[in-house]
Amino acid sequence: MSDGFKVLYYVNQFFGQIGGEDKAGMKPEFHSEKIGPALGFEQLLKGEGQVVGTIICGDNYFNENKEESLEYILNLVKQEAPDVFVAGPAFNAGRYGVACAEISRAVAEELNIPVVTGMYIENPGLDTCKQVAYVVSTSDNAGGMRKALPAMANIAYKLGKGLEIGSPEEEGYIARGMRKTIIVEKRGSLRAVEMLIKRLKGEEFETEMPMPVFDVVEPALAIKDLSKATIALCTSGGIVPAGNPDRIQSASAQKWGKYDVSGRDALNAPDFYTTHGGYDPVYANEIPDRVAPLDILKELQKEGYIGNVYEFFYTTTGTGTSVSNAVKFGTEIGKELKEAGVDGVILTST
Amino acid sequence: MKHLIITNNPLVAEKYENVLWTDGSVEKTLIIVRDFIHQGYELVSHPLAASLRMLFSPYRSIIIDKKKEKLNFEHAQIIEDSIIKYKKHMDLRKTDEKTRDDYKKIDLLLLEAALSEEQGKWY
Amino acid sequence: MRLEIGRINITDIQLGNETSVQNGVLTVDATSLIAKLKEDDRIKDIKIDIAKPGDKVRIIPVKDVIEPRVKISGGNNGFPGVTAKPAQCGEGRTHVLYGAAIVTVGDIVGFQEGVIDMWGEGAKWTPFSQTYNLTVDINVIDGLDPHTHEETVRLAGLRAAEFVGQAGKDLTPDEVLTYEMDSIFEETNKYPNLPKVLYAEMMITQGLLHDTYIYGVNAQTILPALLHANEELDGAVISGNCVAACDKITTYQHQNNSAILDLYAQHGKEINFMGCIMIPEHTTLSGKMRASDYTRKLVKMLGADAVVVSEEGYGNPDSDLLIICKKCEHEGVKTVLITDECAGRDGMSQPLADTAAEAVAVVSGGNVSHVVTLPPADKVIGNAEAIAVLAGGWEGALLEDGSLQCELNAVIGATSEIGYHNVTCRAY
Amino acid sequence: MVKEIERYGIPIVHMATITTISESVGANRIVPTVAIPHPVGNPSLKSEDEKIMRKAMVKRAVDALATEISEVTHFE
Repeated sequence: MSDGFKVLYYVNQFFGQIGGEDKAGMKPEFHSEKIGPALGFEQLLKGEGQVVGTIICGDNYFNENKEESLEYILNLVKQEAPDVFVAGPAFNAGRYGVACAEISRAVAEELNIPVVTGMYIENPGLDTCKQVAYVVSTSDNAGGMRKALPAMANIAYKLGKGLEIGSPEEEGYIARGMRKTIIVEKRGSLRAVEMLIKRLKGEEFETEMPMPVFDVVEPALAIKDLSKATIALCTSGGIVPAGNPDRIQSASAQKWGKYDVSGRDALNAPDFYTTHGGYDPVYANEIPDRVAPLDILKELQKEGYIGNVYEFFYTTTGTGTSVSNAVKFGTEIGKELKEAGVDGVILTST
Repeated sequence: MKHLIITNNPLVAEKYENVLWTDGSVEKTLIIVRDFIHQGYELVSHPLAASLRMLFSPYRSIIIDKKKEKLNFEHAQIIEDSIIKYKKHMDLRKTDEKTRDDYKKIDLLLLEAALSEEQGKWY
Repeated sequence: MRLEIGRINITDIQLGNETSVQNGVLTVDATSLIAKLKEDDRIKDIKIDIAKPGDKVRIIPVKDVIEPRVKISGGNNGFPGVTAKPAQCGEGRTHVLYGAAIVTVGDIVGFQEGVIDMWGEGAKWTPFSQTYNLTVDINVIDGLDPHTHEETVRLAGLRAAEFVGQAGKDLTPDEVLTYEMDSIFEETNKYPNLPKVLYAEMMITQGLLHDTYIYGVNAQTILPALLHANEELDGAVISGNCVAACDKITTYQHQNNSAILDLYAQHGKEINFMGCIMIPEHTTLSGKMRASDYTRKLVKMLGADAVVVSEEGYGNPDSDLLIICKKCEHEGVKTVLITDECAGRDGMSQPLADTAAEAVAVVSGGNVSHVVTLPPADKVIGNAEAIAVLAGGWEGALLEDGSLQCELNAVIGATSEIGYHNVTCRAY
Repeated sequence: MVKEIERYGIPIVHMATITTISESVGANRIVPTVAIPHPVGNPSLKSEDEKIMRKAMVKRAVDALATEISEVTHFE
C-alpha cells in the first residue's frame, strides 16, 4: 500500500463522530485513523490510495477562529503532505460548507495540492472554492452520502493517479467556470445548424457561450419617513481628503476609504480633491461636492428634510476596477452601513 | 477639419494636421479618447482593431467627431468596453516592438481606409 | 441556379514534369508553374514545395489557402472579376482536386503569423493539416508599396490554384455533388411550411491585410449584398485578410463554406435556405450601423424566420456581431451566432467583453488564448524566423527542446468562426 | 457595488451619467446626472443657478429612496 497515493481527509465534529451541536466549538484535531466518511472512502480508491488521517474541527470553532484554524490545518496538511486533500461532503450545511470551502481554497491555492469536496449547489461555501477545487454536486442532506462518496473518490483517484478529469457532466462535479478548449466530433457550422433547427422547432437547445447572468437584486423597501432617516453618501468618483491618506488608486482601485464628515458642511476644496484617473479633474477639484454632494445633504438635514447624514463618507474609484473588487467593496461597505443602521444610500459615479 | 485623430503613431502625426498626438502607449491613447468621449465628443472609428494580431500593435489611431451637446452613452460604453478588452489582453501580453515600423505603416493604412469611408459626409 | 461540383479525390501529391492527376496522385510541374506566376513582373522569386499530412513539416507564415479547381461549363474559369473576366459564378460544372490545397507563404509585413503543422499536436488544430498542400512561397521585387505587395501575393495564389486545377479538366470525377436552388419564390412554393433561413456572413473589410473581395470588388465599398449560396461555393468570394490567423476565412473556406454547406444539407428537409447576405465589417461606427441596419432590412424583406450569423476576426467585429444579433432578434428573427472567444490562457476569464442578452444561441469555435505546444519540425517551409513572431508578445514561448508554445490564435483556421473546424469550448 | 449594498436590504440610489452602465451594474433606483467630470454640478451655470440645480437633483435622489418601486426606475 505504501506505493499508493496519500489522501488527507477533513470533516466536522459531527461527521468526525465527536458529537453534535454541543461539540461545535472544538478545536481542530488530527487523528491518524480513518473516521466517518474517510473510512469508506479508502475502499473506493481501487486499492491505489490510502487515507493517512482525518482532521476534525468544530464548525463554530472554525467560523469564529478562521485564521487560527486555517493556519493550524495548513500546517497539518504540510506535515502530512498528501497527494490529494478531501473535505466533506458538506451537503447544504452552511457553517460546515464554509469551513470546507475556506480550507479547500487555502490548500489548493497555498499548498498547490488538488482538492475534492462535495456540496449542495446552494451551499454558501460553494463560490469560495469552486474555481480551485472539484466540488461534487450533492443532495441537500446527508442522505446523499452514498452517492456523493463514490463520485468524490473517483475524482480523488484520478487526481492521485495524475489522470485527466472529465467534464462536469461525466464526473459529477460543479463546473468551475473554466472554459476548456476541446475538439469535438461535429464541426461548428453543423452544431450551429442543429441549434437553429432546435430553436425553430421550439425544442430545448444549449448555447455554447452563455452570456453572463446579471443576478438581479430586488429593490429594497423604500424609506418610510425621510425626516427620521440616516442617509449615507458614497462615491466611486475618487473624492479623497487632501494628501490622499489611504492612497486610493486613481484607477483599478484595490481598496476603498471612509472618512468622518460629521463635523463638516461640505467636501470643499482644498481639503478634498479627486484622485480618479478617468475624467478631467478640473471641475471636481474646484468643487468636490459636484461629485459627492455632501453640502446639499447637510442642508437637507438642517432643514429637517432628512433625519441625519451618516457620519462616514465612503469613497473609491470606479475606473478599471475589476468586477470582483467592486463586489468586494460593496459587500464590505454594505455590511458596515447595515450594522450602523443606515436607512438609505446615495452612490454617485462619474 | 471636422474630425480629430487621436494617435500615438508618428507617421499619422506627420501626415495629418487635425491630430492630437499622444506621446505614449495604446492604452494611454484609448484613455485620452475616453476623456474626449466623456466631454461629449463622438467616436468615428471603433477603438479596437479587427484582429488579435493588431492588439500587439504599439500604435493606434482613433478618429473622433465634433463635440456634441450631450454625451453619447453608446460611444461611452464602447470606449469603456474597449479599454477593458484591451487591458484584458495586454495584461498578459506585450506590444510587439520588433516590427514596430510595420505596425506604424499598417495603422496608418487602416486609418486611411476609415477616413475614406467618412468622405463626403456632413452630419 | 444549378452547380455541379465534381470531386476528383487526391490521395497524394508530388512534383514532376507535368501537371496531372493519375490514380489520385497529383503531380505538379513546378518549373512551368513558376514561369506562369513570374509573368507578373512584380514577382522576383517563387519557391514551390509540398507538404503532406503526417510530414514533420511546418508552414509559416501562411497568407491564404486556395482549392485548385477548373471550370468545365458555365461561367469563366478561375476567379471571375479577379483572374478572369467577370462572369456568373455558381452555375454549370466545376471540377475540384478534392483533398489538395494551394498554400501561399511570404511576409508582407514583419509581424505576420499563421502556422500550419502537418503532424502531431499542431495538426489537430488546423484543418489544413489534412490536405495535400502545394506551398507557393512568394518573394516580390524591392520597392513595392504594401498594397501592391499584398495584391501580388494574393493574385499569385489564385493563379497557382487555377494552374494546378487544370489537371482536373479532362478527368471523370470520383463523385459529383449537385447544388440546386431556384428563385426564392419557387423554393418557397415548394416548401411552404418550412422556416425560411438566411446565412449572414460577416467579412473583415477594413483596409490592407484586412480585406475581402466579391467578384473582385473590395467589400469595404459595398452595402450588404445578397448572394445565391452557389456563388460563394464557386469562387465568387476571396480573402485578402491575412492577419487574423486563427479566425480568418481563407479563400479555401469561402469555396467550401461549411455554414453554407450545412444549411444546404437541410434545405427542403428542415429549412428553406434562401441565400447569403455578405456583410462588410467596417471600422467606422457609422459603417457598422449602416451595415447592420441594411442586414436587418434584407432579412425582413426576404421574410426570414431565422438567420445564422458568422463573424470574422476579433475586437471591433464583436460589436457588429452583437448589433446584428440584437436588431434581428428585436424583429422576431431567431439568430444563431458563430464566433470564437478569449477566455484567457487558463480559460477562467469571461469569454466576451461585449455581451448581449439577445445572444441566446451561440456556437463557440474555441478559445483563441488556449496554449498549445508545438514540437520542433524536421523542415520549415517559408520563413523560420517568423516562428519567433508567434511567440511575439509573450515570454517563455521557445522551450529548451526547441518546442514552441503558442496560443491558438497563431494557428490557421484553429478557431474558425464559420464553424469550419471541430474546436469548441465547454464549461469545466 | 450598488447591488451588494442593496442586498443588505438598504435602499440605494445611483446618481450616474451613463445610465446604461448603471442599469447593467444592477442599480434599481437611478438618477441621471449631468456629465462625467461633474455628475452633480454644472460649471457652465452661474453659481446660484448651479446650487438650485444641484439641490433639486439631490432632493430627487433622496425622494427616490422614499419611493416604493418594483423594477428599475429612472428618476428624471
